[in-house]
Amino acid sequence: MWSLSNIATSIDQWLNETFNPTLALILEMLIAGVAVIGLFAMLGLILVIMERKVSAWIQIRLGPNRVGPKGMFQSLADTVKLLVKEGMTPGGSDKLLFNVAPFVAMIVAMLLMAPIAFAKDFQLWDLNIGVLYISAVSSISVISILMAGWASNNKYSLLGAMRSGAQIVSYELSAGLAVLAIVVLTGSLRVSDIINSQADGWWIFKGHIPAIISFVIFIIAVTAETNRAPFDMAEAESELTAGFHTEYSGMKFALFFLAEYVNVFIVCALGATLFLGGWMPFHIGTWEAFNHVMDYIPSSIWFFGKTFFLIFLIMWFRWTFPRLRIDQLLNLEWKYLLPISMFNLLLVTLIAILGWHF
Amino acid sequence: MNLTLLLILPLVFSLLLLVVKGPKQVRLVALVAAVVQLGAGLFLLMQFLAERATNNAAFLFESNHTWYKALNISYHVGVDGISVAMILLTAFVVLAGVLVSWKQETMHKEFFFLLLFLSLGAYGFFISLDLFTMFFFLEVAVIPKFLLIGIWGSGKKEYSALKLALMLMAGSALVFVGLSGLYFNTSINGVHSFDLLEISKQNISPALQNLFFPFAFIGFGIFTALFPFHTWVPDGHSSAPTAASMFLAGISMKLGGYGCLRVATYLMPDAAEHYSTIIIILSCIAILYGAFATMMQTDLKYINAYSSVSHCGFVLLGIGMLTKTSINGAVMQMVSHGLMTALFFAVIGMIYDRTHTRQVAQLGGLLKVMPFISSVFVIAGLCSLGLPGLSGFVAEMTVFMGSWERAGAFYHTATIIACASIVVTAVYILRAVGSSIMGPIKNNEHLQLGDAGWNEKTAAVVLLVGILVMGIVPFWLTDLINPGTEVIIQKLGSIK
Amino acid sequence: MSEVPVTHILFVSTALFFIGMYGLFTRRNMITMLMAIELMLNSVNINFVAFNKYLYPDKLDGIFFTIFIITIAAAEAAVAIAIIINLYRSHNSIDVEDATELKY
Amino acid sequence: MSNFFLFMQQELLLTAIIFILLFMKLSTIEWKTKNVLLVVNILLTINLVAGIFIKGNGSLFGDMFQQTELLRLEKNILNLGTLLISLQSYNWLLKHKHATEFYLLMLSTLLGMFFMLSSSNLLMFYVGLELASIPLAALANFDLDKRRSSEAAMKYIMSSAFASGLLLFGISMMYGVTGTVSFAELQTAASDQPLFLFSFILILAGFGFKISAVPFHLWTADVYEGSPIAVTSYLSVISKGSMIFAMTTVLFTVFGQLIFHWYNIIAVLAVLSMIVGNLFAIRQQNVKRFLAFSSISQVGFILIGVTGANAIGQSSVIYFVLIYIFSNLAAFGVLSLVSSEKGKETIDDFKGFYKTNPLLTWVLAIALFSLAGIPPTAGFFGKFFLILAGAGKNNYPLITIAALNMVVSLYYYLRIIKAMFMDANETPIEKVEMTWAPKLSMAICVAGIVITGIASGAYEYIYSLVK
Amino acid sequence: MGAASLIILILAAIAFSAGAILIAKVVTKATKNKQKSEPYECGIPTVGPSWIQFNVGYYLFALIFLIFDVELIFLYPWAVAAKQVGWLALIEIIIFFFILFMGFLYAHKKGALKWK
Repeated sequence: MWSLSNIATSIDQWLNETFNPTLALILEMLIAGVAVIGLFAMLGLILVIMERKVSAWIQIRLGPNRVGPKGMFQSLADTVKLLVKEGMTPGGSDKLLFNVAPFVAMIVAMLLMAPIAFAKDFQLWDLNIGVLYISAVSSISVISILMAGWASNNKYSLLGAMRSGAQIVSYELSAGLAVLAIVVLTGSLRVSDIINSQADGWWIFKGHIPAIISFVIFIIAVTAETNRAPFDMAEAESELTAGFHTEYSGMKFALFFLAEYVNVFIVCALGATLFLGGWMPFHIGTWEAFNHVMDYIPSSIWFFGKTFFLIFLIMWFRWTFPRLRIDQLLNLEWKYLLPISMFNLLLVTLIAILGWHF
Repeated sequence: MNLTLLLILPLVFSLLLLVVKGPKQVRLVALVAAVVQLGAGLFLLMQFLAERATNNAAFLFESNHTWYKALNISYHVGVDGISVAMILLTAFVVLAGVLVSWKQETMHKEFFFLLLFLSLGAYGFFISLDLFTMFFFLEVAVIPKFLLIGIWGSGKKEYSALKLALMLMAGSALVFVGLSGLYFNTSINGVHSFDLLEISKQNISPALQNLFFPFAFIGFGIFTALFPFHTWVPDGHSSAPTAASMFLAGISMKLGGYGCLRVATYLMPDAAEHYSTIIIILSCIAILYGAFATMMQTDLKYINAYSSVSHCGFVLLGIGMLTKTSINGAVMQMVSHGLMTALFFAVIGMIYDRTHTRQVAQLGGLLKVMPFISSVFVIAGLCSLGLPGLSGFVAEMTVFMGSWERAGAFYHTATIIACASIVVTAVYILRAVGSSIMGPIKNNEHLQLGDAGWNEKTAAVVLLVGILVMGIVPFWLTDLINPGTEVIIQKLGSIK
Repeated sequence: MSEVPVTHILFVSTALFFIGMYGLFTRRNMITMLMAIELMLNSVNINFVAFNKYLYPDKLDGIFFTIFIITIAAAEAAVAIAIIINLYRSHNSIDVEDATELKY
Repeated sequence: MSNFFLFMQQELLLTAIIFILLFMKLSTIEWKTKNVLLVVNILLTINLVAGIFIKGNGSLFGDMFQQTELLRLEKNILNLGTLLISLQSYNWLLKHKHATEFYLLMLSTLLGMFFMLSSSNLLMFYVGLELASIPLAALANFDLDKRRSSEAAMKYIMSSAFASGLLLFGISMMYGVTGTVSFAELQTAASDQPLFLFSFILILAGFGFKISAVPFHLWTADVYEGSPIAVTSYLSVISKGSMIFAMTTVLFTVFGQLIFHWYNIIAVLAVLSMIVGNLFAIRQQNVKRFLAFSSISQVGFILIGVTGANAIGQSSVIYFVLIYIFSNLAAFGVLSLVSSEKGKETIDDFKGFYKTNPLLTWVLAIALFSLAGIPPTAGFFGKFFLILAGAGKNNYPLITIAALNMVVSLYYYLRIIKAMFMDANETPIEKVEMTWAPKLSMAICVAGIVITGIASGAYEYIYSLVK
Repeated sequence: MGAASLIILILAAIAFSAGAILIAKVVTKATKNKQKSEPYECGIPTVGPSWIQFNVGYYLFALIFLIFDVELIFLYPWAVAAKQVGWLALIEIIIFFFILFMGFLYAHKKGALKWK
């Protein structure tokens, strides 16, 4: 049986045997960096093509079908296109902020990778406040959007940025409260603890109705947080052209685009970790045989499977629901989601204290 | 007799004033208050004399109630002869003041209220034996003066009022520092005390005395026009309405003299001895300066005001000389000057009410127009220059005699200088009296003016009685105050 | 990896504090001034966390303090920005030099 | 549990009032301002009375919160002051749209002050302090459409934030040195270590800002002038009073052993505050501004009492704050009436005030006399005891300066008296119509001024508690 | 790997973005003209400055967000300890939410949540 953690350990061993410790560490770091960059690029490519294919599937059409088999290399071609496009800075813009904004977006997206457990024992940094870390760092992403919108010297951009700011910060609350529900149940903020607590069942099953409510709220909130339809006010093309990145082109645009998709991946990974047990295989109570079979599936497959399921869900939303107006959007959050999630948190607490969960 | 009565009476009447309506009732209440106060004063005198015959304590009618226990502050009152004399003086002046301002038209209620309140402060000051209480009443008496001068005064009244209030407050601020020095350097079983009697039993080290004596003495000295802090006197007196001037010169300045004697000298005898040279020099300057400055004046009120500086100089001289007779003289001078200057101001007020001028140059021949006022004016003047048979002579003579008793060339010189001022006094008094009373009438409008009304006559008579009694039978007063000064002298002597 | 010594952290926090103070006194834009104040508060946060971690690892006072400072700083900023907005409406400027209705 | 309700009675009652008000605001019924004010005043009275009669002392929450008889008294004093301010601002609030909000904010700050006073832990102290000062900035901006109001609020929040920055930096250093933020442990941990002293000085500076002692006073006048008058009085009396209470607690109990270090600092602050406050007060034309500077100089006097650093000093300080509440609120009461009814605030406007409003003039005059320390008003006793407490350390230059400063302060108080009684004015302020509430409040204030001094009970009571 | 991973991630992000942009710069040919640098507003000429005042509603939402977000700070430690503390935790959080919710309702009543 192979697993990602075994590979990592063996690489580590080999490096430490071959080189002196300092050099080994540096090389390890390099490898980690390259791996993350690779993951990033891969995710971008995959998610873009996935989105296009999913949308095509939902709309019963073919989608991209020219480049490569069934158009599978379409996003690669798009990348090349973006690479050769001129990345210009509009006149009258705030040059520094304008150019820094994509970097910030990328850094945030990248930093969020740190506590995600991709597979069993395969995690960059299992810090003791993992969940808090994710909510904290993810809220920085709004800064990059505001920077971009503000620096562009374009009314569309500014409006888009403001809307997206309002939206992101609003939905962050319900997302946070939904996350907290799980934290209450587990009693720990450490990602590995949360995953381990789901060894005998995922929280979405163990936590009764409140956990399901939390899950639904979480999915809605993260959809909004990542500026995806039906909450894509920030870049509503029919209203604001392309929102905060109207003025971006070429590679800078691509970076935003990439960061956004990676964010989608990360929030889904978080959702999978919190509610669906992360890399934990699907177990059912006393069905020993079934559980055993499930254990044979590698943990990374479990993790990516759950994550991509959630991503699919979110993409599904996009092509199902019409876009909300900004007032509807804020109403939804402030008048429904927030009070509900606050109340739900109380319910979860009650359940946790009474020990009603399994 | 319960001394608190002296506080309750003015308080009750002043509160009554706030209730009654109409000028007539207000006047009546004020008059009744003043008369009752005088009655109480005289009653106190008789009681005191009776008690004195059997009781040898330094202070009689003592009553002591703890006020602020935490700080060992008590409401401690008691009187000796000096206090009784001062209380009587106050009663006389207040009665005269009420009578003189009978025709007060604007804001009569407030006027009499403040006047009574002022007397409350004065009584309280004279009877208290607790330094805190004393200080309390000292300050109580400041603000009514400010208001009286500022509201009902004339001339540059606001300026004078402000100057007066601030200088007096500065004085009391210094007094306060002195008092707190005394407070923290007395210790009875580890407890500090403000009690005059307690502190007097303590031996405060000369160094500390020398430190705090100037504060207390200058502080009280400002009240009694100690040179060079006398500048509020002319302005304040001349701007004040008649009754306020009378009170100011007659009583308020005596607060200072009394304080200098009772607090500074009595409690810090070493320092009094130590600083006596300076006090004597300053008071001689005040006497001469006051006298010469008076000669320059053309305004009757200013004449009296500056002459007050001069006369109060005698008080301080008497205190500074530190002999029994001189201190007796100082007290007598306080009483005498109180009565005499009040009378003077009353008369000036009467003249001003009629002629609307106080300039000597514009007056003349008033004797023909208003004989009563003029004759009282003459008597007051004569008293001021020390004519035998009137109070001024007795008082000043006692001071000189007392001063002469102090052996030493310096003290004799000082005494002579002080005596010399009498000549100057005679010059300005006679000049003022002469040119305003005698001679031809300079302004024909004055011919239509009337003489004093019943109230003014009564006021003058009240004060005149005091002056004459003191001038003719001074030993009554001497007997009264003698035991009081005796105590002070003993304390001084024990140090020497 | 070796730990960062506490003095280094203190150096940073103190520098931050005085930078904040300097900013508060020299800047004339109210938002900037507010940010300077936040800088000061954050330096305090750093202090607390550092002391807590290095000197008193068995206590939690410093961490608690930090949380409360963050909250209160947020409340303060909220009120301050509301006031600045109101000021902007009446003065059309957020420069303190323009807010000179009140003078000695 | 019953302890919890008993010990925290004052805080809980206040919270309850806040929530009642909030419910009134949230309910579907539109309450008339008049009724709201009536209800609030009744509630505040209940609060005051309950605070006086209910007793129960001890500590809660792992020694975070303590309640003693003295703290109860201090809180009752603040309650009383708040009630008085509430009554005084009746006329103003009747015209104002947001009366409920005014109370919500004001009572929140009061709650903050209570927690600050009751804290026995720097964390709790800080939280209380901020709860007491942040809503005040909003209050300062309560006249939303007035330019100066928002300017005042801006200045207040900036300086307040800066002050808490200093305070916090000090606290963090102190935490670094001693490893504790609890008062009891700090008391034993207090030392002469330079870093500790440095942090202590920073904390003092933070205090200095909050009580607006010179040289930390620069915000005071502007804020006082710009804020609505009810807020100004609240700032100058309640807010400052509570800070002074807290300061005495902290200095005397926690840092009591460091007296040799803080004595000189406080003395210098006192002298500077008195002198600068007085000198600036002399120049002022606006009465609010004038009272601001006069309050700075009053702080100087209070600090002299603080230098006394003994039971007498502390009780004098508390006693003075009580008196200061009466006197300043009487002055502000008249001022707020005149300002809200006639919109006049300068000293010149008050010329000839006596002709038209004799009663108000007397109230203002008595208040000013009390502020100036003239007997028989209570202010005399207050100042006397403060300075006497300071004199206990035998620092006679200090008390001489203080005594002479009283004279200077008398000068400018008399300026207003002079304007009211003596100066002629063609267009004096017309007769001010009063409703019951301001009348009541002023009556209480005047009674307080007259009685508190002569009757020694208040002081004795405070002293017995302090001891 | 611990905290060092953060540095790696940041460096990786910067390297990745900078690399991409640099490659693009090398590959592409930049031309300059005036119209190109104008703000893109669908071809319509721009009117007025772009840095305009925007709806104060955004601020109100930001304000309420701030309150709730800060509240979350307190909730995290609470959430971790909730199970151990037991009923008291529930009571505390009910009080906490009650206060918070009152403020929220107030904002609602004041119309702060209405988008104008």
